[in-house]
Amino acid sequence: MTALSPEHLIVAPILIPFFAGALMLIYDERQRRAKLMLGLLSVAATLVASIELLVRSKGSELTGGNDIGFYLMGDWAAPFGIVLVIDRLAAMMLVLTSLLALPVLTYAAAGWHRQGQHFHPMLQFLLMGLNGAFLTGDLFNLFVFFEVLLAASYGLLLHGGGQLRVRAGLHYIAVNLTGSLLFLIGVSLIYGATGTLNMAHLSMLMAGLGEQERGLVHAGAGIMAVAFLVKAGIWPLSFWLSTAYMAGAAPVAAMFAIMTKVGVYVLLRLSFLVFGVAAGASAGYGSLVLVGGGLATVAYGLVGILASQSLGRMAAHLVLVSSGTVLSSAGFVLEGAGTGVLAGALFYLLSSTLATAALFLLIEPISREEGGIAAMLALTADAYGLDEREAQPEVGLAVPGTLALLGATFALCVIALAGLPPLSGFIGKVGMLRGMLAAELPVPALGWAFVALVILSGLATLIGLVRIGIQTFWATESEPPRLLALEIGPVLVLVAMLVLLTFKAEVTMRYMQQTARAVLEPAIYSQGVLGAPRTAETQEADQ
Amino acid sequence: MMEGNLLLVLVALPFLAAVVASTVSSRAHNAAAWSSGLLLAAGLGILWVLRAPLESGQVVRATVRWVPSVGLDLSFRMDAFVWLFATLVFAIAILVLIYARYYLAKSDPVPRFHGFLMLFTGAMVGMLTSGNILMLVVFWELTSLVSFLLIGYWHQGQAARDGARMALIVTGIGGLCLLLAMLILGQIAGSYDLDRVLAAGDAVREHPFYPLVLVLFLLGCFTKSAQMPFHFWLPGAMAAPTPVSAFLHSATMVKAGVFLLIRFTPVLGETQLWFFLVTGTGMATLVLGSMIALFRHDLKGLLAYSTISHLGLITALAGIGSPGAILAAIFHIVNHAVFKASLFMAAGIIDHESGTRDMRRLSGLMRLMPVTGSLAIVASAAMAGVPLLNGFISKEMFFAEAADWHNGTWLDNSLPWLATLAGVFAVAYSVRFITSVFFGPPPVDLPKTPHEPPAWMRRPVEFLVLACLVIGMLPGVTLGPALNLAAEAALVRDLPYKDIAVWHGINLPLVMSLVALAGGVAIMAAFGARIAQGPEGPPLLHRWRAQRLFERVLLLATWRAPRFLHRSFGTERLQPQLRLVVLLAIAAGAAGVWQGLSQAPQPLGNPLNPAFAAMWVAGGACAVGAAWMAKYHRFAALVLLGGAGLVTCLTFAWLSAPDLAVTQLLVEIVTTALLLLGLRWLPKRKEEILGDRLLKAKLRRARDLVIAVAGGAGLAAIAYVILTQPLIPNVGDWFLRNAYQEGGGTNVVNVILVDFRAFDTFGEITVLAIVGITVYALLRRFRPAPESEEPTVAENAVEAARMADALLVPAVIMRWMFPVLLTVAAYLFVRGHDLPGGGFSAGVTLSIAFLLQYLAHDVRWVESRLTVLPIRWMGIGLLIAGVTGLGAFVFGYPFLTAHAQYVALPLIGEVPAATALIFDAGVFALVVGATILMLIAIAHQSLRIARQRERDAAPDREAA
Amino acid sequence: MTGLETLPPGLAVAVAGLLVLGSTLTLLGAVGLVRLRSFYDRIHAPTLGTSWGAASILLASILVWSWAEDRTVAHELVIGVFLMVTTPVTLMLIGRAALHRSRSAGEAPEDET
Amino acid sequence: MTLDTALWFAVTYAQLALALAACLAAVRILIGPRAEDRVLGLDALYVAVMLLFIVTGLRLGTPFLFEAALVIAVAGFVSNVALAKFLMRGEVIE
Amino acid sequence: MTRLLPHPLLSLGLLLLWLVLTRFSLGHLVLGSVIALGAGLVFARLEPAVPRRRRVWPLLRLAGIVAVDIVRSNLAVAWLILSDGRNRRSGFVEIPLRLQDPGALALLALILTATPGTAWLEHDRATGVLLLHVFDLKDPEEWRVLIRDRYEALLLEAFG
Amino acid sequence: MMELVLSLAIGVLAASGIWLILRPRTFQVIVGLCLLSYAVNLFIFSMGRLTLGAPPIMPRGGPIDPTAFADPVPQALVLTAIVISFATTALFLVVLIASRGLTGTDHVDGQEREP
Ligand code: NA
Ligand code: NA
Repeated sequence: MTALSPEHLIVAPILIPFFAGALMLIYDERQRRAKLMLGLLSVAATLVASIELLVRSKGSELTGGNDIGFYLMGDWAAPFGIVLVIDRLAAMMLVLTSLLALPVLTYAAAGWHRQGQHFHPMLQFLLMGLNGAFLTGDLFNLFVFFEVLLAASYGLLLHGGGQLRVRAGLHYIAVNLTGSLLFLIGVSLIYGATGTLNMAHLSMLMAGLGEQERGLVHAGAGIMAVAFLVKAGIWPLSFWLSTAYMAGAAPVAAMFAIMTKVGVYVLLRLSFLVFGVAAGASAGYGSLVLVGGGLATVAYGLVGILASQSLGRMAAHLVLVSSGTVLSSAGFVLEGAGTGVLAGALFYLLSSTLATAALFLLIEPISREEGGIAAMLALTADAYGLDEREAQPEVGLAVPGTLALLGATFALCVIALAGLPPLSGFIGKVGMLRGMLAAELPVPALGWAFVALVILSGLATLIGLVRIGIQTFWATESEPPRLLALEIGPVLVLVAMLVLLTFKAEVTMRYMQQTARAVLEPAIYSQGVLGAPRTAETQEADQ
Repeated sequence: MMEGNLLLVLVALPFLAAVVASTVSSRAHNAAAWSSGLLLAAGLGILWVLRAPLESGQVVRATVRWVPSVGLDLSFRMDAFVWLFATLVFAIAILVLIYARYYLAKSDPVPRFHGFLMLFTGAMVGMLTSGNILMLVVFWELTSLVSFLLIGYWHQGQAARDGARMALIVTGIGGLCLLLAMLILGQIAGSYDLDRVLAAGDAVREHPFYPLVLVLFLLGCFTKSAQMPFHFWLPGAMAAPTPVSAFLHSATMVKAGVFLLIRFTPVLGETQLWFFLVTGTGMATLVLGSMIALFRHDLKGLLAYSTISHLGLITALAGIGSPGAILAAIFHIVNHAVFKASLFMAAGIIDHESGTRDMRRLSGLMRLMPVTGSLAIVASAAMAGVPLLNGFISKEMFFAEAADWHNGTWLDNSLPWLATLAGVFAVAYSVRFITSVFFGPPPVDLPKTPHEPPAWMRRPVEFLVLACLVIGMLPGVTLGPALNLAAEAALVRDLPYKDIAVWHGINLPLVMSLVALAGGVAIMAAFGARIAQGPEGPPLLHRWRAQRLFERVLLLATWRAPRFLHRSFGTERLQPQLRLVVLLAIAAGAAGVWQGLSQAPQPLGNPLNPAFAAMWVAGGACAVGAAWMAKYHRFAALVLLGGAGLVTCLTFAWLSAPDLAVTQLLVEIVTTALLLLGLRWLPKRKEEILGDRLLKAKLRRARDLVIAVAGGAGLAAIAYVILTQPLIPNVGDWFLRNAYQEGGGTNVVNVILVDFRAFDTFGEITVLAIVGITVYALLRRFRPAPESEEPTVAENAVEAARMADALLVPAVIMRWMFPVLLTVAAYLFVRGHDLPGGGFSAGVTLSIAFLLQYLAHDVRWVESRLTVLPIRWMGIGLLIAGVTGLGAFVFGYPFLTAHAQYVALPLIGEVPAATALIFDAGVFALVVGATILMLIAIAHQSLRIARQRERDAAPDREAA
Repeated sequence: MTGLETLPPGLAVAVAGLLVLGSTLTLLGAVGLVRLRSFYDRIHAPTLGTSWGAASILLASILVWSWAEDRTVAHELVIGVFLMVTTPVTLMLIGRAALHRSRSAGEAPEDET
Repeated sequence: MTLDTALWFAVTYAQLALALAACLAAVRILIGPRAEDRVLGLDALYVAVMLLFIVTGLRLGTPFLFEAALVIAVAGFVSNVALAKFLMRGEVIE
Repeated sequence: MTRLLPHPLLSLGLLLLWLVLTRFSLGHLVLGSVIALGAGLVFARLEPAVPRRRRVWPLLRLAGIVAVDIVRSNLAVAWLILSDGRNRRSGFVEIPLRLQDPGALALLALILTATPGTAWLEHDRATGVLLLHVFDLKDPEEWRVLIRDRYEALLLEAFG
Repeated sequence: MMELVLSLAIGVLAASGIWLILRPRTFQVIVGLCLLSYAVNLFIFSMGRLTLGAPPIMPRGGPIDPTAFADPVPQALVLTAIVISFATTALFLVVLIASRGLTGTDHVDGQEREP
C-alpha cells in the first residue's frame, strides 16, 4: 500500500463520521430515528473501511515502508503539511473503535439516546476524533483531534444531565482542560526546539539534536506526556476517571472504554517514534515513568476494584488496570523487554477494551430495579419539563430467561476481564507474562512486580466481580429484570467478539507480534512518511 | 494417528454432553441423564480401546493448534497414569449421574446441573490429558470455575454462596500461582510441552528460580487438594448437592492437586526442599484432618475432613517420591475415590431420607435402612483401613513407605509415628460414623422418617462397595498391572514390577495397622459420648477455625485494606487532582530542561521598549489582581481578566502577529459576555466563606502559591531559553516561501489555516460545533439554584418602570452598529487570505453584532425580528467545509487539496478565487452558529426562569 | 522605523506634534481617571482620550500612511468615527448603573465621593 | 537633533504616554472602588490599547495593526456594554 | 426601491465605509454595494419603520459646532485635571428636552457624552427631562440654555 | 530585553492562572483557565521567537527572504488554540453553572469542604 495515488480510504474513518455528524445537525432534534439510522450507517461504513485498512496494512512481512499507508492532507509534502499514517497499530485501533461503536450505538437506541439532546452527532464526532487521533502523523493535529474527541466526550458524559453527571463532568472537564493546556505547551516547546511538528520528522531529528535542544524536547515531551497520562488514567492522575465513567450513561461509559486507550496509544506511538532505538541519547527516555506509573496504576486499580461497592466503579477501575498494564508493558518494551511483551499487551488491550465495554453495557440492565429506562425517561421529563416527549420505547421485547442470559454474559465478562482461561484475556496475559519472563531487564525486580501485579489484578477482578455477581444473581430473589433485546443484543455481540478473539487468537496474536515489531522499528514509519510523494508530483511524472 | 483422534474425541465427549444437557428442557431429567451417561460410556469405550497401546508403554498424543505463537496449543497426551485417572473420572461420573437422577428434586433445574457436571468432567479430563502445561492450567482453572457454579447450585442458601465463593477464591489463587509456576517452568525448560518439561528435571532443579517455581507450584496443588492450611474451603463446599461432593470433592477434583504432584515429581521432586514441603504438609494435613474429622457432627463434614486427611496421605507419599511411594499414592487415589464416593452417596441417601446430616440426631438407622447401612459400613471399614478392603492395602503400603524409606531427616524419622497416629484417628472417626448413625436407639424427632431409597439410587453405592471388596481382596489381579504401568508413566522411567498383595506376613506396617485399629476403637470407647456432646471441632482447636481466620483475612485483604489504601492513595476532590497535574508537569519540564540549562542563554535579543514593559506592568497587575479577586469580587476579576487579555492582544500585534491580535480581541469580547451571562447564576458572595481564615486554609494557600510561582517561573524560564536561541527554520520558512505561489494568499497564517494545515482548522471547527451542541443540550436540562431564581434588579417592580427608559437611547446606537459590524465582518472575511482576518474573525464579529442586539433589547424583541437557527448554521458550515475538502477527490487529489487562482473579470480586474475561500466560508458559518448558540442558550435561561415564575405565580393570582 | 525616517520635514513636525498632543491628552484623561475623587467626575476623564486624543493620533497615522503609500489612506477615519459613536454607549450605561445603585443604596448621588 | 530623531522621540513619547495611560487605567480597575469604576477603567484601557496599536504600527512601519484597532473601535465597546448592563440590570441578556 | 433599499442613507454610508476600508477598485465597488445593500436589508428587519426624510444641512452644521466644542472642552477638562481644580464644582443638571425622536436623542447623547465635561446619565421619556452630569458646573441654567439652543435646536431642525 | 519582558509576562499569567485553578470556587477555576490559556498562547507564540514589525504577510511575487518575517507556524497554532480554548471555556462555564444549579454551591466538588 503506497501513496501513489491518494488512497482516500485512509481518510474515510475520519470523514464518514464527520459528515454523518454534520448532517445530523441539519436534522431536527425530534428526528431521532433518522439520526439513528444515519449513525448506524456511518458506523458500519467506518467499520468496513477500517477492516479494509487493517487487511491491507497487515502485509505478510515487514518490507520497508510498504506496509505503511500515507495520506498527504491537502497534498502537501510531509514535514510541512499534515499527513495521515496508517500502519498496523493504527488500523487495529480503528477497527477496535468501530467494533465498539456499533453495539454501543445499538444499545443507545434502546432509550439512552432519548435522555438528552444531540446524542447522535456527539457520538459521531467522538468517533471522528478517535479515528483522527489514531491516524494523524502530526503532533499539533493530534492535539486538535484530541480536542475533538474530548469535546465530544464532555458532551457525551453530560448526556442525560443530573447532579452526578454534572459534578463528574466538572472534574473531568477541569482536569482535561488543564491537560490540554499542557499538551499545547509540550507541542509548541517541541516545535520551538526542533522546528517541526511532524512526528516522523521529529523521530529523524532526534539522534542529531544538540544538548540544549534535546533537553527542551525532553521537557516538551514530558509536559505533553502528562496530558496523555491524564487521559490514559495513570496513577496519580486518574482520580477523575472512576467518577466520570460511573456517572456516564451506560453506552457512553462503554464507549469510554476506548478513551483511555487513546492516551495509551499515543504514548506508545510517540515513545517508540521519538524515544525509540534510533533516538540516540534520548533512547528510552521516560520509560521508567511508564513502567513505574503503569505498575502503580495497576496496583491502584486493583485496590480500587476490591474497594468498590458498585459495579460501575469497579468497571472504571478495571479500565485503570487495563490501561496501567499496557502502559507499563510499553515502558518495559522501551527498556528492552522485547516484542513479545508488547504483542501480548496489545492483544490484552483489545480484549480488555471489549470486555469492559460489555461490562459497562451490562451494568444498567443488571442493576435495574423496576421500570428501567421508561420510568427514568418519565421522571426526567417531569422534573425538567422536557418539552418533546416521545412515545415510550417501541423496541421493548422482553427476553425469556433474562437472568440466566444476563448471568452467563456477566460470567463471560468476568472470565475475560480477570484473564481467566480460556477467554482472550488469558491469552493476552500469557503473552505478556511469557515475554516478561523471557526478558532481560535492567531492573529485574520491576519485571517481577509486573508479573505479580498482573496476576494479582486478575485475582482482584475475580474476587470483586464474583462478590458483586453473587449479590446480583444469587442473593436477590426479586423478579428477573425486564430486558430489551436492543440492550442485551449489543452485549452479546461484544461477548461474541471476545469468543471470536479467543478462537482466532493465533491470527490476532501474530498480527500483534508484527505490529510490535513494526512499532519497534521507527525508521519504517519515519522514512516512509518523509518519502511519501505528492499526488501532484506523481501525476506530473506520469505525464 | 487413530489413537490421537480418539484421544481428542475422548476430551470432547464431556463437553459435547454438556452442550446437549444444557439445551434440554428443564424438566427432562431422564433425557439429560441418558444423553450424558451414554456419551460418558462412549468415553469409557474409547479408554478401553486406548488401553492396548498404553500397555506397550506408548504415549498417545494429539495436538490442535490454538495460539502457538505464545506457546498455547491444545495438545493432549495420554499415558498409563493419565489413563487410570481418566477411567476413574469417567466411571465415577457415570455412577454420579445415576445417583443424581434420583437425588435431585423434580423442581431442580436439571439442564444447569448436568451441563455443569459434564463441563466439569470435560475440564477434568482435559486437565489430565493436557500435553501443554499452560493448557493444563487452562483446564485446571476451568475445574475451579465449574466447581464454583456447582457448589452454588442451590444459591438461595447463604452457605452455598459462601462456600462457592471461598472455594473459588482459594482455588483461584492457587490456580494463578500455578499459572505463574508453569510460565517460569516453561521458560526454564524452553517449552511448554509437557514431554519436554518432564525431560528438563535437572535443569529445573539447578535453576536459581527452582524454589520459587516449587513454592508457586505447590500453592496451586495444595489449594486444590485442600492441604493445610488451605483446607477449609472443602468443608464449606459441602453445601453443594451430594452428587457434586461425591464427584468433585472426594473422587476427582481434589485429586487434581495430588495428580499434579505425582506428574511433576520427575521435574520438581527428589530434592530435600520438595520432601520437606510436600511430605511435611501432607503429614500435617493427614494428622490434623483425621483428628478434626473425629469431632465433626455433620456427616458430610466428617467425610470432608476425612477426605482432607486422605489427601494429606497421598501428598505425603508424593513427597517421598520413591517408586513404591508413587505406586502407593496412585493406588490410594483410586481406593479413596472408590470408598469415599460411595460414602458420600450413602451420606446423601441418609440426608435425603431422614432430612438431617447431624450425627447427634441420627441413630439406629440400620433397622430402617439395612441395605444402605451395610453398604456404608463396608465403605467406612475400607476408609478405616480394615483388612480385606481396598483402603487397607494402600494404607499398608503407606505405612511401609513411612517406615522403610529413609533420608535421615527428622521429618523422615517421625513419619511412622505420625502415620500411626493418623491411622488411630481414621479408625476412630470411621467407628464414630458407623456407631452413631446406624446403631443405638431408634431415631427420634427426625424431619422425615427414613426408609430405603429407590433401588437405582443405591446401585452406584453397591457397585462401589463391591469394588472396595474386589480390589481389597484381589489387588494384584484387578489393579496391579495398571498401577505398575501408571507409576512407570508417572516417573517416566522403567521400574521393576511391584506385586501388590494382601498379605505380606507379620511386619511393621501390619503392626502399625493393628495399633491404629485398636487405638481408634479404644478412643471411641473412651471418649465417644463426650465427642458427641462436645463442640464441633477438636478441643481447644475448635475455637480456632481456619475458615473463620480465612474469612477475616479475606475481609481485611479484599475489603478493609483496599478501602483504606484506595482512600489513602486516591481522592475524589478536584483540587488535589489539579495540583498533581500541575506538579507533575512542572517536574516533567524540570527533568527535561535540567540538561538543557547547561548552556547559558545567549545574550541575543531586541532592545527593550519601555512602553512594552509598562504595558506588561499593567497586564501583570491585571492578571495578579484577577487571581486575587476571583473569590470575593467576581465582577472585578472579570474586568481584570479583560485587562490582561487586552495586553495580550497588544503583545501579539506588537510582535508581528496581527491575526492573533484581532482574533484574541474578538474572542475576548465574546468570552466576557459569556462569563457575565454565567455570573448571574453564581451564589452571591456577601460574607466570608467559613474557615477561610483558619491556619490550615492559609497553609493550603501558601502551598498553592509556591506551586503557582514555580509553575510560572518554569514556563517563563523555558520561554526565555527558547526566545534567546536562534530560530530553527525547518518548516516555517517553507510556508513563507510557498504561501503565495502555492497557497495563493499573502497572509501566510491564513494560508496555513485554510490550506497548508486546513485539516487542523477542520478539526477545530468540529470542536466548536461539538461544544455548541453540548452547551445547548446541557442547558436544556438546566435547573438553577433556588436563590438564583429571585428576580433580578430589572424585574424588581419598583425599579422596572424607571429602568424601562434606561436603555432606550443607547439601544438606538447599538442598533446602528449592527449593519456596521456586518460590514466589518464581511471586510474581515474577504481580506482574510491576504491580510489579517479570515473566516473565524468574521464569524465572531457577526456573532458580536447579534450579541449587541440582544444586549440592546430583550430576547423576545430580537428573536421576533432576526431568526437565527444556530444549529443549522453549524451543520451547514461543517458541510461546506467538508464538501470543499471533498471537492479535491474529483480531480484525484487528497482531501482538502486547495485550488487557488486569480480570475480576471472584465472591468473589475483580478479577483482571488481560491477554494480555500469556500472552506473559510464554512468556517465562518460554523463560527457564527456556534457562538450565537452558546450565547443564546445561556441567555435563554433567564427567560425560562421568568416564564417559570409567571407560571408559578398565575395560580396564586387566581386564588386571590 | 521603515516609513518614518523618510517623511518630509513639514509632515514630520505635524505628525510629531499630533502624536505628542494626542498621547498627552489620553494620558491626562487617565491621570484624571485615577486622581478625581468622585465617580461622576471620573466618568468625564476618559473622553479626553476618545475624543481629541484619538483624533490627533489617527490624524497622524493618516498623514504618515498616506505619504508612505502615496495615496489617501483614510481608513483611520473609520476608527475615529466609530470610537466616537461607541464609547458613549458604555459611558451612558455605566453612569446610569451608578445612578441606580446609588439610589437603591439610599444615598443621593451628589453625596458620593 | 534632527527631525528624524524628533519624530522618533515623539513616537516613543506617545507610546510611553499611552502605556502609562494604560497603567493608570489598570490602577483604576484594581482599586475600584465601585464596579462602575472598574468598567470605566477597562474602557479607558481599551482606548489606550487601541491608540497604541496605531502608534506602534507607525513606529514599526507596519500597516497590519489597523484591523486590530478597527476591531476595538467597532466591537470593543460590546464587552463594556455587557459589563455595564450587568451592573445596571443584574443580567446581561433578558 | 424602498423594498430593496429600505435605508438608502445607511447603505450609502456602508458602501462608503467599505470603500474607505479597502482600496478603491471596481470590484470593491460592486462587492461593497452588494454588502451595503444586504446589511441595509438586514437592518430593515431590526428597524422596519422607514425614517422620515431628514435635513442634512443642519446636521453638518451641528457636526462643525460639535467638533469645535470638543476641542474646547478637551483643553478645558485637561487643564482642570492638571490644575487639580480646587474651586471646580461638579454636579447634576436636569434639562427638559423637546426632542422625541429616538435617533435624535441618540445623536444628542453622543454629542454630550463625547464632549469632555458632560455626561449623559438618564433621560425620562415621559417627562422629557434629561439628567446630565457636568464636570465644571458654575450655573445650571447656562447649561440648559446652551443645550437647548446650541444642539437641540439644530437637531429639531434636522429631524423635524 | 523584550524577550525578558515577554517571558516574565508569560510567567505572571501562568502563575496567576495556576494559583486560580487550584482554588476551590468554580469561578476561580474558570478565570484561572482563561489566564492560563493567555499564558499558553503567548508561550506558543514565543516559540517562533520574537520579531518586531514583520508579520508573515508576503509581498506579491518577487523573491522572498523568509528570515525577514516572523515564523507563521506558531501563529497558526495559537489561532487554533484560541478558538479551542474559547470553546472549552464556554463549555466549562455552562457546566459550572449547571453544577451550581444542581448542587446549590459553587464549590468545585459540588459540596462545601468542612473547615
Ligand atoms: Na448418633
Ligand atoms: Na462627555
